[in-house]
Amino acid sequence: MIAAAHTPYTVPIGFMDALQVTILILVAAGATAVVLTRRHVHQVLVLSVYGILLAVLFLAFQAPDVTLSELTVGAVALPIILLLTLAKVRKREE
Amino acid sequence: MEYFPFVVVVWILCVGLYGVVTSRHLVHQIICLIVVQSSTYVLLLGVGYVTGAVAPYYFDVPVHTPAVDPVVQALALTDVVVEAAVTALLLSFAIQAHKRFGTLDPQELASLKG
Amino acid sequence: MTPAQRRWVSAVGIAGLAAFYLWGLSGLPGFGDYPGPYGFIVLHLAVKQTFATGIVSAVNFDYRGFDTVGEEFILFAAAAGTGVVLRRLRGERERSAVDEAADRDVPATSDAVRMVALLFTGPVMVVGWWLTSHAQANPSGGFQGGVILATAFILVYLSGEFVVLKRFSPVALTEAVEAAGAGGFAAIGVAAVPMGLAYLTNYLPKGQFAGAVSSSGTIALISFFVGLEVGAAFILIIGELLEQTLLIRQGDR
Amino acid sequence: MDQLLALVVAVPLLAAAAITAAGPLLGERRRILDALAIVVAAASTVMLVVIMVRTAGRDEVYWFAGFRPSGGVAIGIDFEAGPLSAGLAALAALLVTAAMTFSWRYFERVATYYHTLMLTFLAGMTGFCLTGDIFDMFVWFELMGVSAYALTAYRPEERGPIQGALNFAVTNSVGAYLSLSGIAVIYGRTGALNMAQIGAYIGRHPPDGLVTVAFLLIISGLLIKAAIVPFHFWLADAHAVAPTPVCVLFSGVMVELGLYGIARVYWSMFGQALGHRAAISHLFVALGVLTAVVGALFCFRERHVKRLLAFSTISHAGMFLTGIGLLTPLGLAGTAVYVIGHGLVKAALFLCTGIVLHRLGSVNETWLHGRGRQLRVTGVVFTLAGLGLADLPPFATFLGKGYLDQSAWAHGLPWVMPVFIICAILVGGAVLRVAGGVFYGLGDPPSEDSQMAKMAAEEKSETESGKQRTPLTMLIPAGALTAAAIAVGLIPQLGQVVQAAAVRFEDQAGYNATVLAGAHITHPVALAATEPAGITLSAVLAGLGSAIGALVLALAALYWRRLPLLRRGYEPGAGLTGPIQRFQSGVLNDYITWIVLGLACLGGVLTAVIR
Repeated sequence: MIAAAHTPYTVPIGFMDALQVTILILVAAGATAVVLTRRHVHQVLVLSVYGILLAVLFLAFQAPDVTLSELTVGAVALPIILLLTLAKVRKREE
Repeated sequence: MEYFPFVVVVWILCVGLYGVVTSRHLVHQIICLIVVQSSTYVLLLGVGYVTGAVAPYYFDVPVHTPAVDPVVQALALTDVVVEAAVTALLLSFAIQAHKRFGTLDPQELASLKG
Repeated sequence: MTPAQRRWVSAVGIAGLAAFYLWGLSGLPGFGDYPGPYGFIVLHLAVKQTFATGIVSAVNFDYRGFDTVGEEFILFAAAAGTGVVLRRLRGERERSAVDEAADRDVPATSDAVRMVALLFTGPVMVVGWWLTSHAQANPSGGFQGGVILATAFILVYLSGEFVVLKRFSPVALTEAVEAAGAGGFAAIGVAAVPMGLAYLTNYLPKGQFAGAVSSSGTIALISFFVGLEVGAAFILIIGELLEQTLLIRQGDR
Repeated sequence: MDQLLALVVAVPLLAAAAITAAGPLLGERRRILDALAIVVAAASTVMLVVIMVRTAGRDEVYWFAGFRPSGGVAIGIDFEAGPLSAGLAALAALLVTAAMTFSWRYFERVATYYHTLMLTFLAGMTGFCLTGDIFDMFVWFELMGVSAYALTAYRPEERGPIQGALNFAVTNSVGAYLSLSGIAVIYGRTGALNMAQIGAYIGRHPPDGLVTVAFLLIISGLLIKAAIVPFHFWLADAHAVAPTPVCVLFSGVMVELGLYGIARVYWSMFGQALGHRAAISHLFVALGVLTAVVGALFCFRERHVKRLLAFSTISHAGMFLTGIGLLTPLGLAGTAVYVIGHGLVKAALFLCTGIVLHRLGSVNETWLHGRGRQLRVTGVVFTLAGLGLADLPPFATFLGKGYLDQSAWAHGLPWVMPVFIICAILVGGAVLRVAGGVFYGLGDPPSEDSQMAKMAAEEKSETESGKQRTPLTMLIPAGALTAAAIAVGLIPQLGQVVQAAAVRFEDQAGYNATVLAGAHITHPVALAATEPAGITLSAVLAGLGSAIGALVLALAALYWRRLPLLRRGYEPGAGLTGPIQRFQSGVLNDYITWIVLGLACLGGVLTAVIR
């Protein structure tokens, strides 16, 4: 079942491998960057970029559905609620 | 390549945990928790991947084309929703904590509480 | 513990946990060698059984639909929880919108941004709607569609019309929509019970053509309700936060 | 096809949605919705009791959407109900009913959120108990968690609830994500999510690293929920600040659900694969005894009544884990009976504390000393429940504890019994000390501990008005639960029946056949032999001894400063203050550190065991 992957729809395996490894490295670096960024608004932006990286990774993992969710949630909705929280919190810190 | 994605999974988990443990700001801590959870997406999709297979949609490819596992993708979707829900709730806690305590440092929160 | 102690203790713990975890992961079949059987069986059966060509949606809304019921209610409970925690408390007052606009940290939104945001609102809602209604065919579904519908709400905020928006989508109404979404999903499931079928059985006619909008029976219907629930839940959550940020001030205590 | 199993989860969920939607429409007549919520919880209780009784002969399996398994492979989600799982869910539903009745006159009204969240919490607990699918278990675990976090922070105008809810939510979320990682790991090996199917697959081979790691990761979230040392720190913070009726659920059943989850995961997935090694049993027993002792010591030292009860829950969770960890039918049966008895008694204690808080506006034992005299009925119920907590016959607690000790004795762990008697004396003594001091004004008020007083002062009355009398809706649930704890202990032949259920729970092959092949297992075979489950003299004596010991200890603590023989100025348990503040620091980062370190240590031990 798996071996019969010779349809015109599959991507050359070597290319896929290289792509996936590259994105995986970027994702690992992204996660590290998110954790190490201590300035709050910057961190949210880094998180947003991390969300996009994850979305690309999921695309490379042949999961367009999860890609779409990760884009909407991880790269848009979560950063928005985080920014709103930070806005609220910062106002009172002045 | 065989196990590289799983090494990345462990790395993300550990980095996230390290962030949660060392964080001095609740919002930062919550973001690190998001990172911890993101390791589970990569793991889920990683274990369900089939080399050379297509995405599990038969809209424009013939049925029975080898595809990657759709189940882990469904689980990852559920996981994303859980993440959004938990994060929203935690952030609302953080806002209230800031109102009550005037700070978001977990260490100060604990000492101010009494 | 002092931060330094904590750093060392946790470093030891994390290193140990990492080694242990890696030991376990080394027992997996290598990346790309998913062994099955669950996913392969579903791939094999789904199109025949559900007339859905988006197999992930078939899993989410049919084979493992019960998980999704729980998932929707997690979001539902989280929205209710946000409502509990961020409700207006004694000693807090709402600033009038005029007041608020005067001393906002950010400069007032420019007209261009407003126009662009308002212009985008329509298309975004269409995209959200399309995703919500095509779960059975493509990589899409109620969840993604719902979140996108909720972002349309944020665009309206960007256009500076939050106060107007609040008048048009009062919390009670949004909550009712949310409840209708989550409850509707559970109710679709229950509707199978009087027919003598198991909870959440896909009992609607599945159509003639796999992947068509009207195909796949309850999958499309459930996706619609999930879209309602997710969209409303996100609007509630974001609305609560917006209200906190923009309108509520601490009174004198 | 019988639909009851689906309805027990669907009905509370639908009711939660309906209440949210209808709340604003009804305006001032929202009492109707309160009543609806109570009726739904009561109906769930009845349905679950029916399921429990009906499954006494054989387990029932329900396949959602009708996707039955074929050839030993499941493609849908199933519910698997046996007497133990349905019984625990019934306890949860009963406590939800009691808590909602109690809060009829209790809260400042905030829309309909409270009832909505209680009902989703109930649905989460029920689903968690009944599910036969490991990912589904995670989903209900999260629903339970999210509802519980929100309920903890129900009074966001105060500091304690917010901080407690944060610690609760973050520690438990970390645990949940680790559990999910474990689920993904085991899925990567077996390609299955049905617990029976996974168990059948991994049971064929000797355990390797993957199975060990998946086991520890999956139970890590459950260990945190079950407040096992060193994963227990969040519990006291959260229990002390959650609204009292919610504490009833947290202590009475949520912690126990974590333990149930461990038992379920072990007996339907990993047991056979891990080979039921004695070392694993010993590991669980050691963790359990450690937790029991630590909880009991901290409990006795505490002056904040809700925190005191919270630590007593930790102590009991340790005893339950020991019972499960014995891996014998009688150990599990004893734990099941003990969980029921403890849940009822602990719920009654929390409800009485709620009444005290309502009438007197404090939970500080020192301040309350002698001020509760006019609360006569409450005092009697509290004292009775306290005696029940100290395993006085005929409370169900004494029966459960007796079986547990008996099974430990028979399996070469005779020291478990005396240790647990000491724990029961410490815990019961602490609770009775509160009872004697607060309601009867005996002895001297315990010395003020500035730290604890500060914490207790944070805990102000949760109620708005009508503090002159105790409404019957508050008193009756507390009294009824105490009476129920006695009644359960008086059921004849309880031991044999529950042990039969435990045998079926521990029969992994039978579970597999029931779920995957729809077999009807009439004669389940557990790994360990059954033992006679009567009421033995030693159990009665142990129970009496614990209760009398607890009474004596309570009196000694109250009259400590009047005892001529002892050095004045020495406060019992004062030496514990340092460690408590050191470990129970309230700093989230510390808690996560302990969790990570604890898991790494457990991982090391398991590695050594498996290799």
